[in-house]
Amino acid sequence: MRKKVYSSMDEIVADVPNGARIMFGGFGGAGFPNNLIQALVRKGVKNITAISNNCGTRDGELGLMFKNNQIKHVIASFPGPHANYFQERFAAKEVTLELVPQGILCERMRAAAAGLQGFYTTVGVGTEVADGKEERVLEGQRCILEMPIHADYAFIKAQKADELGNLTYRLAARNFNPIMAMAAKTTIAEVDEIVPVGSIEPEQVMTPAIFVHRVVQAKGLHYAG
Amino acid sequence: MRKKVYSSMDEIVADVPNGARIMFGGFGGAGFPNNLIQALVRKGVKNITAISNNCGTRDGELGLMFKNNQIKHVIASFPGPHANYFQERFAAKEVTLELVPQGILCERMRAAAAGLQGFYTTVGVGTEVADGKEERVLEGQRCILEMPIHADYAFIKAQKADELGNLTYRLAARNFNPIMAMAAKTTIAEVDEIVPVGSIEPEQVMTPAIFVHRVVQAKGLHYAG
Amino acid sequence: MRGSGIQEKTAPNKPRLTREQIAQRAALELPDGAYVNLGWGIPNLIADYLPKGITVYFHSENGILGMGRRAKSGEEDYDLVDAMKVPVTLIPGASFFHQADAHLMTRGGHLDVAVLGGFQVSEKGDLANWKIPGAKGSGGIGGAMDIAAGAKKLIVCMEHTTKDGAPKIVKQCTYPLTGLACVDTIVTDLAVIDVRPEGLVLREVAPRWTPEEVQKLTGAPLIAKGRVPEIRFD
Amino acid sequence: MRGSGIQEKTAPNKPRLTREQIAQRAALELPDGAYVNLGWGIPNLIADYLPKGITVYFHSENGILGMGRRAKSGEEDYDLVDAMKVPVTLIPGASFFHQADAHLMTRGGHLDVAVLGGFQVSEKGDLANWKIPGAKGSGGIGGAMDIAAGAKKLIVCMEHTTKDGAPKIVKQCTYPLTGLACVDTIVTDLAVIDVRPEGLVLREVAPRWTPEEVQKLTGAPLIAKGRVPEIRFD
Repeated sequence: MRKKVYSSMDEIVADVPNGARIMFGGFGGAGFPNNLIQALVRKGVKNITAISNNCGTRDGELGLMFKNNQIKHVIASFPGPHANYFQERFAAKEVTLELVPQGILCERMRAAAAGLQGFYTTVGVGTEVADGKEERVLEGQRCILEMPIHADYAFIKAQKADELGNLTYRLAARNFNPIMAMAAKTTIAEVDEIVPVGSIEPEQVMTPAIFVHRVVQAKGLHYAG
Repeated sequence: MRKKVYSSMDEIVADVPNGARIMFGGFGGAGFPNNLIQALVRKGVKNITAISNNCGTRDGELGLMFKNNQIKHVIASFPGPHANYFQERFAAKEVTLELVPQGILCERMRAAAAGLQGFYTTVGVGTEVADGKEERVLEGQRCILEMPIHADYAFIKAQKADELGNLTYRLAARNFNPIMAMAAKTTIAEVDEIVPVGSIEPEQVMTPAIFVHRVVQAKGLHYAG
Repeated sequence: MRGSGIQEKTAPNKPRLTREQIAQRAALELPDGAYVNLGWGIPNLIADYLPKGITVYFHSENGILGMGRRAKSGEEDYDLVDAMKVPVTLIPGASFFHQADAHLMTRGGHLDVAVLGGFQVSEKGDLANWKIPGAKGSGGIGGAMDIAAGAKKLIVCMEHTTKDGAPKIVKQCTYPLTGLACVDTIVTDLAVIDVRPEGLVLREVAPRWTPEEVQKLTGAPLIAKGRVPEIRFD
Repeated sequence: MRGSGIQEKTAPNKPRLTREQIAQRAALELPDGAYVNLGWGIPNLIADYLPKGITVYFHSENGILGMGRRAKSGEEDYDLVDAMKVPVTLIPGASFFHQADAHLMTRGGHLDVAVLGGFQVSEKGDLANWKIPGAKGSGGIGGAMDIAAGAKKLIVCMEHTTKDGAPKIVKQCTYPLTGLACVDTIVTDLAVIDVRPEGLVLREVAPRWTPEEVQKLTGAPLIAKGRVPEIRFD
């Protein structure tokens, strides 16, 4: 059996190189891997491409990484009015941004997860989102071609993991986490609780262990920001 | 609140017209809506397009519908060696067949469910499956364009439904059912048990009620074929 | 952005609907049992004005179906928030799912009604609601484009004119677009308008306003079929 | 289909591996902790031959990860079947999911190893395994094309020659294809062969067989790098 359980946040992110492409789960304050993000802040990796719905809330979530100028490019749907460090870097042209409609962000990650090479959608037709994209008519509708979003890592947050990496999520903290877990080459999950193999009912596993490569318990490290 | 619970199999299929496109869930003997299929047999609808992984097992599953010549076209991945009535009709050219790789069958239905107008895949490139399909190179790989599969109805089998139509499935009887539930205009679920609203934990709903239009309990009608 | 100025000068000095009244009128458009997504701004107020006896299943793009009222003080669970980060509650029969399935619902035509805010709506039903030209910062799209593309019925709630008096209902949008030909109904502080193949059909006007007065504050022709009734809230 | 006939006449009359032995040898290719899909035929026998101390998570395309042994008589649950309709059991840590996610796993490169049966494999690693030319009936693809397209490592288990003695490892497949350039390793009753950019590399031969004898029964050139060891089962 492969060892997936790590005992420290710093150890679990130790191999993340400068320039890595990383997906970060979370939405609306729920389901963010805040302890993993803080470990990346401590490690000081640079030139990260971040794929995330938004760009932090002041110091919270991805905020500190923008404050420290660790992120050079963002693929996001809604950077957010409270992402002040991102907005400063963006205004100063220290970070570039690709804005993607939220559902299309999900689908492009899922396409990477599912081994699909692209898909057509009506979403964004006639808008700035369509700029530079192939357009054609399919099923009688104007569509644009959207390409998969791949990543080296997914940093996600779950409620429980068993020692194999099967995950469950709590309430609406699920959000982007299962999709990112499937889409990245290496998925690292910060969880509230690690339980023995067999503790999660097979029918109630939300992310099967095949998608999860490392897990670490956020021992009372609950993020306050 | 919309009334989704029906009391009879015959009533729940009463409006299915000749010529309808119907998805049928089930795989390997598990999760087939056998009582709904038998209601279609009693009703005698004709010229059905059936979208299903396979084409019945002797009299079982879709078998009787082929025996009665109710199906004119099939989209399937593995009609199956025990689908003797289908094979007879197919040999007699009384039914036409589109063979689709199993995962692509799922994705084409999901594309319809998700409002996508087509996708590219490497699956089937260089094979008979690619015949007549657009081919191009994306992400450095030869791909073919696959189109959504839409349907008028999905006939599915679940374990539990609440009165709103939230569903759970048992073990591997889940298979195609959740995908078809999302993909069809009208989804009809045959279930083992109907429970009051609120009886299924929100985190454990497998098919949300938004996808389910009618449910009926298969009261001890357990299919023997 | 400033309108022609003409409208501003000729705008009658009569009361318009409040934001709450726009929400209250829009709530009447939701059928019993409908699956509904409410966007930011005025639409988010609608949940408070559902008519008695109506059950609506509110969808949130972070993966909730069956949202109830906002959480009261002391009841908040920050793993149970809506798309605006506000702690909410659930109604019986609710469910959770991931964000890709949440948007499969928006794009795939599974929502009966979606209600969005708007900066501009064109006479063809084009919507601009995510970016003000020249505004500072990155802007953000969120779920609006997926929702606009896929809802069975899309209602836009907004003020009829900008603060400067310029019409927000126009022949052609000048703001960055959210979607083409996606709006079905517009509920403003002056009118209820349906976008139809033949054009913008004026269904109702605000109390004490006339169709002619509303037309003057509208940047595209309105079609009145017979007498146009005043907006009611029940 | 009949081979050249030459191979048939010159084929040495020495024992070949049994189907069980092919499965036993292929089982050694599965690393500890691997996620593995086993296809119909010989591959399906592999689960019985896992080396001691190795845990492998078997995937089934109907939505199971962590399948255990087949169910014993009296233990069968017909909602818990593998892709061949056979009632199975689970190992601890198993999970269920729908068929689209099951094939997201196959196509998306999530399976460490997949093992399929084969009718023909070409020297470029093309696989034909779903349809015999001229066979009656509709044929059926099942999950093979998705699996072939996506597995990190694809092993094909098959007899080295047809019943008529024709090679099944060929320069170019003549049977309908399952996938192009997808096979990584071939385990037959005569050899273990890796498909490499430089060609087919003969890694092992059956006990008492020589590389030259195996080459004569193979329709494409084999590359032997140094001495080729005999197949062992431990």
